[in-house]
Amino acid sequence: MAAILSIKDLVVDFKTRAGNARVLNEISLELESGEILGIVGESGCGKSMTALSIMGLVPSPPGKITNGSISLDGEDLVQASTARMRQVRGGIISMIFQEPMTSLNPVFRVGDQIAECVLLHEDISKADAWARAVEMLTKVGIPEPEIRARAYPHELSGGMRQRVMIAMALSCRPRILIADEPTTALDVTVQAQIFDLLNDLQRETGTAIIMITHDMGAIAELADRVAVMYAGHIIESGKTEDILTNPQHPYTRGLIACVPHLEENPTEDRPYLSEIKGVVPSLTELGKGCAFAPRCPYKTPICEEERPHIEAVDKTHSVACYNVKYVVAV
Amino acid sequence: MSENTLLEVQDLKVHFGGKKLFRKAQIVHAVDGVSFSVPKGQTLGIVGESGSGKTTTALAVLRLVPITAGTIRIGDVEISSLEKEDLREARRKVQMVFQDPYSSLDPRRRVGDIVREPLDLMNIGEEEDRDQMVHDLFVQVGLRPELASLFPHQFSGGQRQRIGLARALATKPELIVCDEPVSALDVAVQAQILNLMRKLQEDLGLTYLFISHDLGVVQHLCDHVAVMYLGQIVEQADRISLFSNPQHPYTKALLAAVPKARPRDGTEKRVPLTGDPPSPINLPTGCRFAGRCPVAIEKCHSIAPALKDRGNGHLASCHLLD
Amino acid sequence: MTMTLMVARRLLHAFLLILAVLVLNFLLIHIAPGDPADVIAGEMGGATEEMLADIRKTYGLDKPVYVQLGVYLTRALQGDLGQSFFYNAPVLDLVAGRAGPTILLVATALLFAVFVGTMLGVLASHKPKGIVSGLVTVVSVIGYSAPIFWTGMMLVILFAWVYPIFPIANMYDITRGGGFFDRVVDILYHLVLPALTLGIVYLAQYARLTRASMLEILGSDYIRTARAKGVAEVKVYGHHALRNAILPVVTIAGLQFGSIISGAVLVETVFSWPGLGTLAFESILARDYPTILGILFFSSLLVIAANLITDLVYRLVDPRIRTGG
Amino acid sequence: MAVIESSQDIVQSQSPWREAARAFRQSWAGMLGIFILILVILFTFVGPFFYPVDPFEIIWAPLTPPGATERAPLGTDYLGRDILAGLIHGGPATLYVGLVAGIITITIGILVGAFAGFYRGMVDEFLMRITEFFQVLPALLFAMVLVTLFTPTIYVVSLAIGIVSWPTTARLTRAEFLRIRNLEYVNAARSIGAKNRRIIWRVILPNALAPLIVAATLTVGIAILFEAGLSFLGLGDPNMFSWGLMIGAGREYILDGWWVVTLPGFMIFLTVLGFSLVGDGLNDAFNPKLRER
Repeated sequence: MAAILSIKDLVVDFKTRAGNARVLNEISLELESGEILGIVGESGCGKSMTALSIMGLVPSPPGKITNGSISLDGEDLVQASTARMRQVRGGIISMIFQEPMTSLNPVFRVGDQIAECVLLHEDISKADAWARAVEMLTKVGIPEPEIRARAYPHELSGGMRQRVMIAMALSCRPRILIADEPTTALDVTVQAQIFDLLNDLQRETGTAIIMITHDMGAIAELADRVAVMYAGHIIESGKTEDILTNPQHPYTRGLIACVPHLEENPTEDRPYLSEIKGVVPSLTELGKGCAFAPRCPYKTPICEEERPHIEAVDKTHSVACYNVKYVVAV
Repeated sequence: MSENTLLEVQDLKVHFGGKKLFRKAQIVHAVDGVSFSVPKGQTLGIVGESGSGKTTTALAVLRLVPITAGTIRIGDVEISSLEKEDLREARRKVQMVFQDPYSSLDPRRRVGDIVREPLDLMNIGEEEDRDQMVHDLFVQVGLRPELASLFPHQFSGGQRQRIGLARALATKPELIVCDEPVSALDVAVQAQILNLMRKLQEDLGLTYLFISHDLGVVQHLCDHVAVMYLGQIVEQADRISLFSNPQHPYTKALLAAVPKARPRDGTEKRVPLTGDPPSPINLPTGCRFAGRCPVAIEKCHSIAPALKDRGNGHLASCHLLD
Repeated sequence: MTMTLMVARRLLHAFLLILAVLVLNFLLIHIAPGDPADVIAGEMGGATEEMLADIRKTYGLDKPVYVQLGVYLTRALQGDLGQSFFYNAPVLDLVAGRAGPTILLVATALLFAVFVGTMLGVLASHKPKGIVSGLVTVVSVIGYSAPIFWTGMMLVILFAWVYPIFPIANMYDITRGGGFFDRVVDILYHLVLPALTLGIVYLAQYARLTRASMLEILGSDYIRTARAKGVAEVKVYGHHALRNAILPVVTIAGLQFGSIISGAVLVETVFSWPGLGTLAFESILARDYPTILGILFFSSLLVIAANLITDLVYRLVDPRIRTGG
Repeated sequence: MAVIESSQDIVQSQSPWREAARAFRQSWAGMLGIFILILVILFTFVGPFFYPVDPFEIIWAPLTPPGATERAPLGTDYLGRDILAGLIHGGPATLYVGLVAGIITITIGILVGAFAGFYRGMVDEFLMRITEFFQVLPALLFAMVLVTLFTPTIYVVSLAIGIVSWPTTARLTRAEFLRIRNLEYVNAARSIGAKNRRIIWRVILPNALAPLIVAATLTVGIAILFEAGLSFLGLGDPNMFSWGLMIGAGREYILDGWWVVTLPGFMIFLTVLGFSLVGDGLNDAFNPKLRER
């Protein structure tokens, strides 16, 4: 399959009072049509900024794309005009966000908010756009869609609002959907509903999804492939299966091991959780070496001297670490 | 009440709202008849989704919200009937760690003063020893004591939670109520705090009442688990029994809904719960879960099931188990 | 909650407030040093003993205080706000005759301030460090700091000497004839300076408020959503953000209505605008207490009415209130 | 914002108040405001030593324009009194009214707002009804009535302004208390044994103080405007020489001599401007987020 979206050497800088923060540092990613790509990392790792860069919504100032390209079917979105980007946003690439409670405009009816999206991208009458809104609400599993379309956001629960967001995002049949922590703010049973919905819709429409999350569980639920980010770098990427069962980068291993995962048959034996020592470094104070080196239990002198490049360990799996073999051996 | 029970809560009810001028009363049944006990030195986890009343239960144990009915006993003190000065004194035995590391510390106070304040207010130790006590508390929670003169905004989320722990430990409490203490933290930091809490429990023989929505964390940390739904406990058991042999349909659905961090193998098709929990203002008659329950029968909609022992102290409230 | 019930509750509330204002008036008459009858008659009225006796009888001043209060409230609610001995007319007639110009002035100034202020605020929020933004900040600080009558006088000097293009006093030119239409135009012509003086203070404040709330809203999640679905910037500002940014302006405008009336008193005095303000000024010079108290009562009514309207407007623009009850 | 690493770096403590003070010193509005206020204070308090002219004394022909005679550099009023002397001597009374009325406003406002916001329920309901009632009365008219019914001394004027102005502060305080009392550190304070009194004054109030300090600064300015308004209507204290009194007396002669009203008005404007700018600067200093926009 061909990549519909390909990011090459993307660099995003933010000017802050403490100095220049390189929020994204030579990110390269490929998204194939119809797949679900997960991007995982802790807060501040740059995963949301990757999404905003694709959408052309990097807050500027203080942010700026200083290098690299984002090509959508060969068209570089970094160079695209504002008018073209407006067509792309919502029409070809759409996005849903973490906070369904605040992501919908409180003073407009949800049906109008969906219909607006349709009207922006298609030559269609207002009545037809409204009909599409109701149809989309049905599709995302909202009961009594005709009535709910006339509701205001505050009259809906968090799960409902996230469904509305999904309905809006998919209303113009986009080719790519970016979901930025779509379930983090939701209760676990509602979260499961949203996962199932996204899975079903993806299968039905073939929309490629970029799923941004901090939760390896969410990755396991949805993603075909994963990229792990740390301090503005992609430090590992590969098939979900490989990353979960055979993580190579010390950070990825730590990220998986430090979370107490729910087991179906727990035993009396409860070891302490393994920890990643220290804290995420400030982006304004990154040294020239590997960003993870100060916290890495396996670091060698070269780790602090020169940043490792991401390299393939097999056909689908790449890692940015000098000590891959050593880590695997341990 | 058995010898080694530290906290015993019986038929606790917390209802909010009520009379207002020119307005109809709307009563929120946040906690509606909850009973549990926690043995000394152990951890009881309360899990539930938003609106389940788990946080209100936690606050009620410290009498930080007004109690509508029920008794709360800590050791041999019935804290639910105390008022004013007696209540203030009794709070020494039970402390709380809060959810939000950013709003749980007074931003205008130095962290050393924050940790010292309970010593001063509760009159613990001699005045001249208190600086040393603060120093020791900092060491105990893994912070450099020389940071005591800084202000909360100068610390990261994990460090703030450590300060919150130090403040809670200052009065040498027997019980610590933890309200989602790690849910606002990044996963790597979360592990550090969970490990610290376990270590403190081992060293000091603390008893925890641990409120969380994260079943993985609860399974890792707690000895006993109570599952709450709309103000009531629907299932309660020891850790192994609850997770390996859940009884209540809600618990089953909850466990099935948790994403597992391992590759999908296609075999697990969960029965998803539809809809959201109903509001605690207009409660359904009968079983509160009936509206979303995949296996509900007619009876469930009219008669509320009782929380009964289903063997070996594993409690669950469901007609289908009777 | 049904709309009728809500309206009924608001009306009851307003009625209680009206009663409270009347009670306050009653208290003021009695707390003031001297004989209440003298106060009611007005010091400068040169009240005769006969008149005072008459007043004592009408207001039951020889009876216990609660009876007096009862009499006072009953009379007031029937529209009897007393008699002005200075003007030799019922206070109600005096007040009613002067209310129109004041309402015209205040409403014009308020609408002008809200519309132009909001527009400037939106423009300023587009470039938070731009010229408009700086201008809004400077003008609002100046407008906020200058005594309103002084601003008015500066305009008088400007338009009486430097560019004598606008009339600087009165509401219309009595020497001018013409039909109804000419009279309306003449009134509007006379309205320009007073309304500008009164409006400019609030205009600057609303511009600043709009700017601040626009900036906050532009950073919100739902604006990001709007941009993510491809809404053009013009519409992001003018439609998605403005609808929300207007809410605090409506709130503040409602709360400030009392202060606008206060401002109107001064502006009317400067421009000899024949409204309640000039009436208040004249009756204070004459120590005509019944009239002053009548004006205080009536302008409180205006504020209560304005608050009711604000409430309804707010319900229209914010769906969260509408259904939230 | 510096986050402390586990390493041995030494970190300076950053007190929020001191941070705000630093931010204030960097705000041009705040510093300009301070500068203006210092000028005004020097002018009215040190001025008399350099320009000892009695503002009540008639020294020259009435309505002499500025610059026409050396005896009255800024001209004379309708009685022939020296305007410059008036400007110098009119300051203390105006500032006094502003400060006293400001203090009354803030005190009532904070007390009412704090109790309403902290205790909520019936206390809140009751106090807010009263506040609402006072907001319904047009402040200037109410103050006019009070001053007319009683004698217009400087004390009555200050008190009247205070009585009509407090509701805004009360609402602001209440809103802050309602917000802060839900924060977890308030519960934390209670659980470590703090009493209500301590929670109100030592925990919540310090955290509510930033917007209240801004409001207090602006309130002094508003009170001065208020006093000017009353004086303009002839309701100032006739025995205290104030800028407002000059305006009130000169109002009739505005077209005969622009300086009679313009100059004292300008002094009032300058003083209030000083307070407004300081308020602005404080606001910026307390809200670093707004500053970065």
